[in-house]
Amino acid sequence: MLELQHVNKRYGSLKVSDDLCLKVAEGHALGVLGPNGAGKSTMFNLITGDVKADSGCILFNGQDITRLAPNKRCRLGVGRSYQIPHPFSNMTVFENLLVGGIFGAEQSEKQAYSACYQVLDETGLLPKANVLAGSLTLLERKRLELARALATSPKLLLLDEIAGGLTDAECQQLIGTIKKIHDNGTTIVWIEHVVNALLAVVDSLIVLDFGQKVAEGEPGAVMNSREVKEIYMGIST
Amino acid sequence: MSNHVLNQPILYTQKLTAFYGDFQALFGIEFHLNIGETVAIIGSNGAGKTTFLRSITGLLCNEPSSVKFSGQPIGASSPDEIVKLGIAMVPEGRQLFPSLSVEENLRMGSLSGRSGQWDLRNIYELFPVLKERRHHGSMDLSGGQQQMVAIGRALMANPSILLCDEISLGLAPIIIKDIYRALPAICSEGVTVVVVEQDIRQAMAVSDRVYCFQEGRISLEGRPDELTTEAITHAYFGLEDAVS
Amino acid sequence: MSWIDAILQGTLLGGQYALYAAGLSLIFGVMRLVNIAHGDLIILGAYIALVCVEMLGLHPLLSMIIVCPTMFAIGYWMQKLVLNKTLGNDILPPLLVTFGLSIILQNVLMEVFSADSQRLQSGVLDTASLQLTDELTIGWLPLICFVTAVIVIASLQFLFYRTTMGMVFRATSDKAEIVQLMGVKKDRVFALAMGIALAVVGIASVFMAMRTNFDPSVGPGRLLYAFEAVIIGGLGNIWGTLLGGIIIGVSQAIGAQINPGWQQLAGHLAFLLILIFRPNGLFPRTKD
Amino acid sequence: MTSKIPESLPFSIVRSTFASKVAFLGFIVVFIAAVTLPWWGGRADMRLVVEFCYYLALAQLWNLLAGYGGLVSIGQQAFIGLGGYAFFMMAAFFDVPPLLAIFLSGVVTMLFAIPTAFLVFRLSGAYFAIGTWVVAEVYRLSFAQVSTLGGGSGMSLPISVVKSISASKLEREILIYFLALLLAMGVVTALYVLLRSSWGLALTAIRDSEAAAESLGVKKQMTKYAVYLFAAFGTGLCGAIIFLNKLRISPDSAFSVSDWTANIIFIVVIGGIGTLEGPIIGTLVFFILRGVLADFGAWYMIFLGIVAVVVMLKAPQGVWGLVAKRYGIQLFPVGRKLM
Amino acid sequence: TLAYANDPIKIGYVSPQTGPLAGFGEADDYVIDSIREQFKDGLKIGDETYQIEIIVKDSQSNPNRAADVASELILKDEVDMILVSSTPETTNPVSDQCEVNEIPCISTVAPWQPWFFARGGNPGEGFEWTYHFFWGLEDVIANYTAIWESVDTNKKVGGLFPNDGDGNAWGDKNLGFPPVLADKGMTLNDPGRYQNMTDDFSAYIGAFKKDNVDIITGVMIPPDFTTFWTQAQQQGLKPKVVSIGKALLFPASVEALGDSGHNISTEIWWSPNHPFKSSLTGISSAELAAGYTESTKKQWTQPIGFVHALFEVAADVLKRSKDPQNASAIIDAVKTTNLDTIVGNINWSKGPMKNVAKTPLVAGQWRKSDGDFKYDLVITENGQAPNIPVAGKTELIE
Ligand SMILES: Nc1ncnc2c1ncn2[C@@H]1O[C@H](COP(=O)(O)OP(=O)(O)OP(=O)(O)O)[C@@H](O)[C@H]1O
Ligand SMILES: Nc1ncnc2c1ncn2[C@@H]1O[C@H](COP(=O)(O)OP(=O)(O)OP(=O)(O)O)[C@@H](O)[C@H]1O
Ligand SMILES: [Mg+2]
Ligand SMILES: [Mg+2]
Repeated sequence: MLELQHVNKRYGSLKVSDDLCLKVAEGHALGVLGPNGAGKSTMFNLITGDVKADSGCILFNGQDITRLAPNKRCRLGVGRSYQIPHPFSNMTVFENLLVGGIFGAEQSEKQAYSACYQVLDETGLLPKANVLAGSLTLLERKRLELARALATSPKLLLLDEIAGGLTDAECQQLIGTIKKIHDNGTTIVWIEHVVNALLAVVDSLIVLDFGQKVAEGEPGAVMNSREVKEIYMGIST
Repeated sequence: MSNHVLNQPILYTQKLTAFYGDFQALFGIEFHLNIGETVAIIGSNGAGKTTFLRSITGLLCNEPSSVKFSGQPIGASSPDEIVKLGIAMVPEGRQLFPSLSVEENLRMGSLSGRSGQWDLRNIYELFPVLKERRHHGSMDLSGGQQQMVAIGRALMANPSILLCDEISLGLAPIIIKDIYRALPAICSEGVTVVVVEQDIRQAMAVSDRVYCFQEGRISLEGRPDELTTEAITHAYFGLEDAVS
Repeated sequence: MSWIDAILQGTLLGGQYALYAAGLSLIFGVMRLVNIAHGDLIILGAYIALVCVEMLGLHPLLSMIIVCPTMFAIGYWMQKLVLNKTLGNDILPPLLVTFGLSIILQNVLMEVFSADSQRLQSGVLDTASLQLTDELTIGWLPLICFVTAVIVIASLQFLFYRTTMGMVFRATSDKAEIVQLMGVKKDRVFALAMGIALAVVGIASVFMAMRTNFDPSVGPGRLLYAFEAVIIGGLGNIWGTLLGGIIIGVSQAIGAQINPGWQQLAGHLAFLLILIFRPNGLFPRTKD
Repeated sequence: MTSKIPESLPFSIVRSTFASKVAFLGFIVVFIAAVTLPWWGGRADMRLVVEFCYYLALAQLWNLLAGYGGLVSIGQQAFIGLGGYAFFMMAAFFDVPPLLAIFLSGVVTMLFAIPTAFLVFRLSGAYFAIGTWVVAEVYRLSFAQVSTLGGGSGMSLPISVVKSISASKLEREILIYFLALLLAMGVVTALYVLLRSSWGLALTAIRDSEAAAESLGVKKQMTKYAVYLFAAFGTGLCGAIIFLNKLRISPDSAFSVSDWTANIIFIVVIGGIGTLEGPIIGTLVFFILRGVLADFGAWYMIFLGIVAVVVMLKAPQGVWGLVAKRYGIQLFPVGRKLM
Repeated sequence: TLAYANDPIKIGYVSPQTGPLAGFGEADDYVIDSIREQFKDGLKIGDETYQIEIIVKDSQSNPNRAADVASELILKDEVDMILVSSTPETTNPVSDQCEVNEIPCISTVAPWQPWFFARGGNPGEGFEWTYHFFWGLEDVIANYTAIWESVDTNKKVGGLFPNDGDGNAWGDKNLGFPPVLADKGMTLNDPGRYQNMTDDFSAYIGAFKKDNVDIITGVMIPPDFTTFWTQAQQQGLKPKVVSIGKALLFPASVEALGDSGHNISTEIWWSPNHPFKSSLTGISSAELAAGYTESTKKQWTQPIGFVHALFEVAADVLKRSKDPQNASAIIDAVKTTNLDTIVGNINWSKGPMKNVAKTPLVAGQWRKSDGDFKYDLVITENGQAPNIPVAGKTELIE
């Protein structure tokens, strides 16, 4: 479904994507690990078109989307959440979702109303529906990121660190939500430092470091690989 | 860790809060720092660690008495005044000046006008590689070298308190070791150090005391040897166990 | 020959435009502020010079001794009291506040000096000329102005790249928040930069007032020339600004050669052409 | 005002507020008063309302660009001038009936705005602002070169054209009055409808975060073009009506920053940028100040400028922003409340 | 004291008192004060005495502003008639407003062609509410060419015509200088129309130098001529004759040239030596000029006579009108005007064009003077109006 072929991106002298190759099959759930600044978010930006690749090729459902504008990619079915939330602060939460519903999923306003209502319900944001997004707390903002991405009815959902800072119960709930999305057939790529949340959902893992893919495979194997132990030492005590 | 820790707070905060617009990032932080000790602050992304350091250095405005340095209220002072009092910061993401050379970046640090043992020569002794590359643009350096410049720049202010925000961020483990190897040298010059670190192990290894932040509040405080892994992971993530 | 003459005169005129632009370029370089009142400040400088010349009987060139420090002070305090409060992530406040200042200034000058057009007379210098060949003659005044522009730009370049103040300016331009952690008062740096920029504007003002007529309403025209010179040369590139000024001056001269009505138009069109083909100017700063 | 989604769904969407209902009544009263004014007011009153109307329309359109689209233009005079000239040309040289000519002026202006947008959209922020100004200058200088339009000295609307609107002075004035009224009401209504539609949603989203809006499928570039062209159309219409009223056009007057754009910007800034209510309040304040300070010449602009600067520094949300924040009212609710 | 039976008659007056054309309005205050003095006891019209109120507005040399103030006079001040003076940039917009708003308007100090044709005037129809008196292009062309033919030159003329009402008329291929010069065997080098307030005349100077022109002419606003003339000297242009309209009308602009103003020539529409006197006050041209110099310590300027004449006409028209507060009645009186004023006879039934009455024009040179003022304007050419005496012969610029 998604394929990255030799994608490169550099900022000045800093290589943030170094000959990155990746394949994600339809219906798959992929986890992405890597230390801070490894280029994980950048990979997402390349896939969604927020950042243009210096070279290489990005395919989505067989179509070359490397040079496509972000809004077109969204309408093809690429949905994403931002690591640093970008809420539309002067709109209510509900309206934030409507943007995705109307423009991303290309629904009529009426259709979008009910679709977004459902997403609000699923993500537990219903009580906040009429609150201005600018006044949400961080956790709510992250949830809004997820909800907004869902509102575009994505075929491929890119999630960037949405579990950080959740309590245990909340995290379990989040895992449940994502599992459900996955079960409905949505392909998922998830960047997450909270490894156990990730492990509960994904089918396979990749590890990035310095813009390169340093490990890839079945979650257990990757977690126990030497590369991960060496590079990704974050919280393994 | 260091031998010259005196149990006498040089800096403390009281009911410290911080806002970004309507968004509250810190909720009544009570924190203290003793002369000569090394304190680590840990916590997940967005917990408010950086915000806390920014509040101390004056980049975020507060109540005057919410931060006290040597008994003097500095919560509402401006960053340049606070540097002149002797609190310097290595900011998150290094934040070097791209259009300045390495040496110019270091010289920027000395503009606060505090005298002391740190000068260009000492910095170059501490990080010899910088001397070789002093006329290069700061963006030509590797991440680790850039981090050295950032630390050197802060030291050039001859601070009595050095705040380091995620100095290992985005660096290879080898380089992280290099950087942390420099810390004791710095402490032995009588500088009080605060490190913000996501790498808990690293943080525990270098510090006398640890604070853990969670969602804008201090969720745990103590000496590294007193803290259990369980307590930390709980405080860190709000989870029972991070990795099985 | 007339084309060579046009290019020569246009180049000299470009020196004047570069003088207008140098201050704008400096302000942009240090604080990323686009000062819409820049043109009106040039005119303000010209009126200050006029007052000096009339009240003290100074030679216009000498009036710079008073004009430049006065403009420095105006710039310093304008930045400190007003413009510093507008700087931030939102582009609207600085844009609208400087636009407001521009209109205020125009109308204050109008109230004080009326809409009459004025000019500084500089005696023999007005008409003194230098015969290059039989057909090429250039005025001393435009020549002095051009040389001054080169000197001013070279000095700004020196200030920017060879002095501690310049180092602080560059650092502030890179990361205004972080310089505060170096013990530098950001607001003062900005005020200083604006002060210096307006001192340079003072020089431009005096030359303008000696070479052409001015009245309170002609400021925006100067702003546009200055702005175009800065963009053509590449934002924040000081020598590029000189080149930008010359390009505008020469385009105008060539336009006028074709049809005098196209003089100003040609300058603007040159700018728009460059915008189409090199949106970042001819020599963009290779940063960011 | 309440649209119900199929009964089975557990929610409804509310799009009005109590204040908006009261305001709606208020507007009807104002509307009736305005429509009947020719029968109870004098010529000077009518002329004042005409001016009020086109300033209101201009302010709303600039606000659409700057406040909603993030496109701060200092080149609105380009469209005023283009509209005015297009009108004069069509009416004087091609014998287009004046009313049709006014409408076509808007269309012509919009056509000119396409290449203009192509150029100025290469710049952003403050550079966009000055870029639009440069383009307006280019138009001014270009029109000054066209000798059939009187070159730099401009041209008068031939008396025959004026007479063709109506032979009687009074009828003519009443007609212009209703045109201006229609323009202002039309612009306000159109913007209200537009902002309430999904289009307004897209616009606000782009303003709040361009990146996020695009990644949610909003066509950023197209939306910006659409806003720009719409504003050009409306501003061109205003230009045609303004110069029909002034009877004479010249490049300097038609493409003047200080006569047009400065006032427009001050109106919006003082009233409150980024709201539909702001420009209305701003235009009221503008006319009140002008009435009070009419005899002080340039001091009037100085005072207006100072007020605008102070508002920008102390209350960037403008007068309406303060009111709305304090009392939490919205006269033109564009949002959707989920009940 | 007098009792007034009626509302006062309101007369609006518009002229450029500030801006690049401020020279034209410089004497307005003096003239209008003296007129107010004249009217202070009211004006007796028929059996009634009316108070006369004169409302003065400044067009700031800006046509947009001129239209605005005219409409303000009409709608807010509700004036009964409007007088307007000085250059098409002010006279035309004001006249247009009056025409449409059906208010009587009398204008002057703009050659009649740019007033009539630039307003879209149709020779067969003319205008209903607006009337003009001044000389025309044919007069200035005749005067200038006579000057140029009276001295020894290579007959090459350089033209400096701006892109404004006057410039476009003077340079017009059919109505302006070109056909006449061709007739007289002179060549005209006309590089094109420049924008007013231009910073740089190098293109003109280059073209004139290349063509080696001896004569330079044009109709420039004062600041532009100063810029041109200094740049011409910087760049080594040395003409023998310079005849410039508009810019050189005023002593101040000639003085601004320093010593290089000697023998520069210009048109003269009124001077203290004109053998006319006021129908309103009875004073002669010389007395009017002397009065101005005495009260302001300034040298006389040409608009003094014409502004005075405007009010002469207004008083005459009001007196003859059946109802001085009825627009139609005023216009009926205007049509039948035949008045000897301080600038000559004004009669709209004899004009070259409907709504236009002509006054005589002569030409002369500015000469350095030992008198009270630095330069004197000396009449050297009177072919068009032999009744106005010359005071010297035309000389070359050395
Ligand atoms: N616009 C930019 N300009 C310059 N450098 C950038 C830019 N965006 C990102 N970078 C740099 O690219 C590198 C990779 O960034 P990225 O955001 O992809 O990291 P990440 O893997 O998502 O890290 P984290 O876990 O902290 O989110 C970092 O060093 C960052 O500083
Ligand atoms: N400029 C800002 N405007 C609005 N919110 C901000 C801003 N900076 C930080 N925040 C928010 O404040 C909270 C605390 O952020 P802070 O940067 O202090 O976290 P941190 O603990 O340093 O995280 P990290 O490990 O990612 O550096 C976060 O929710 C963040 O989103
Ligand atoms: Mg990331
Ligand atoms: Mg941080």
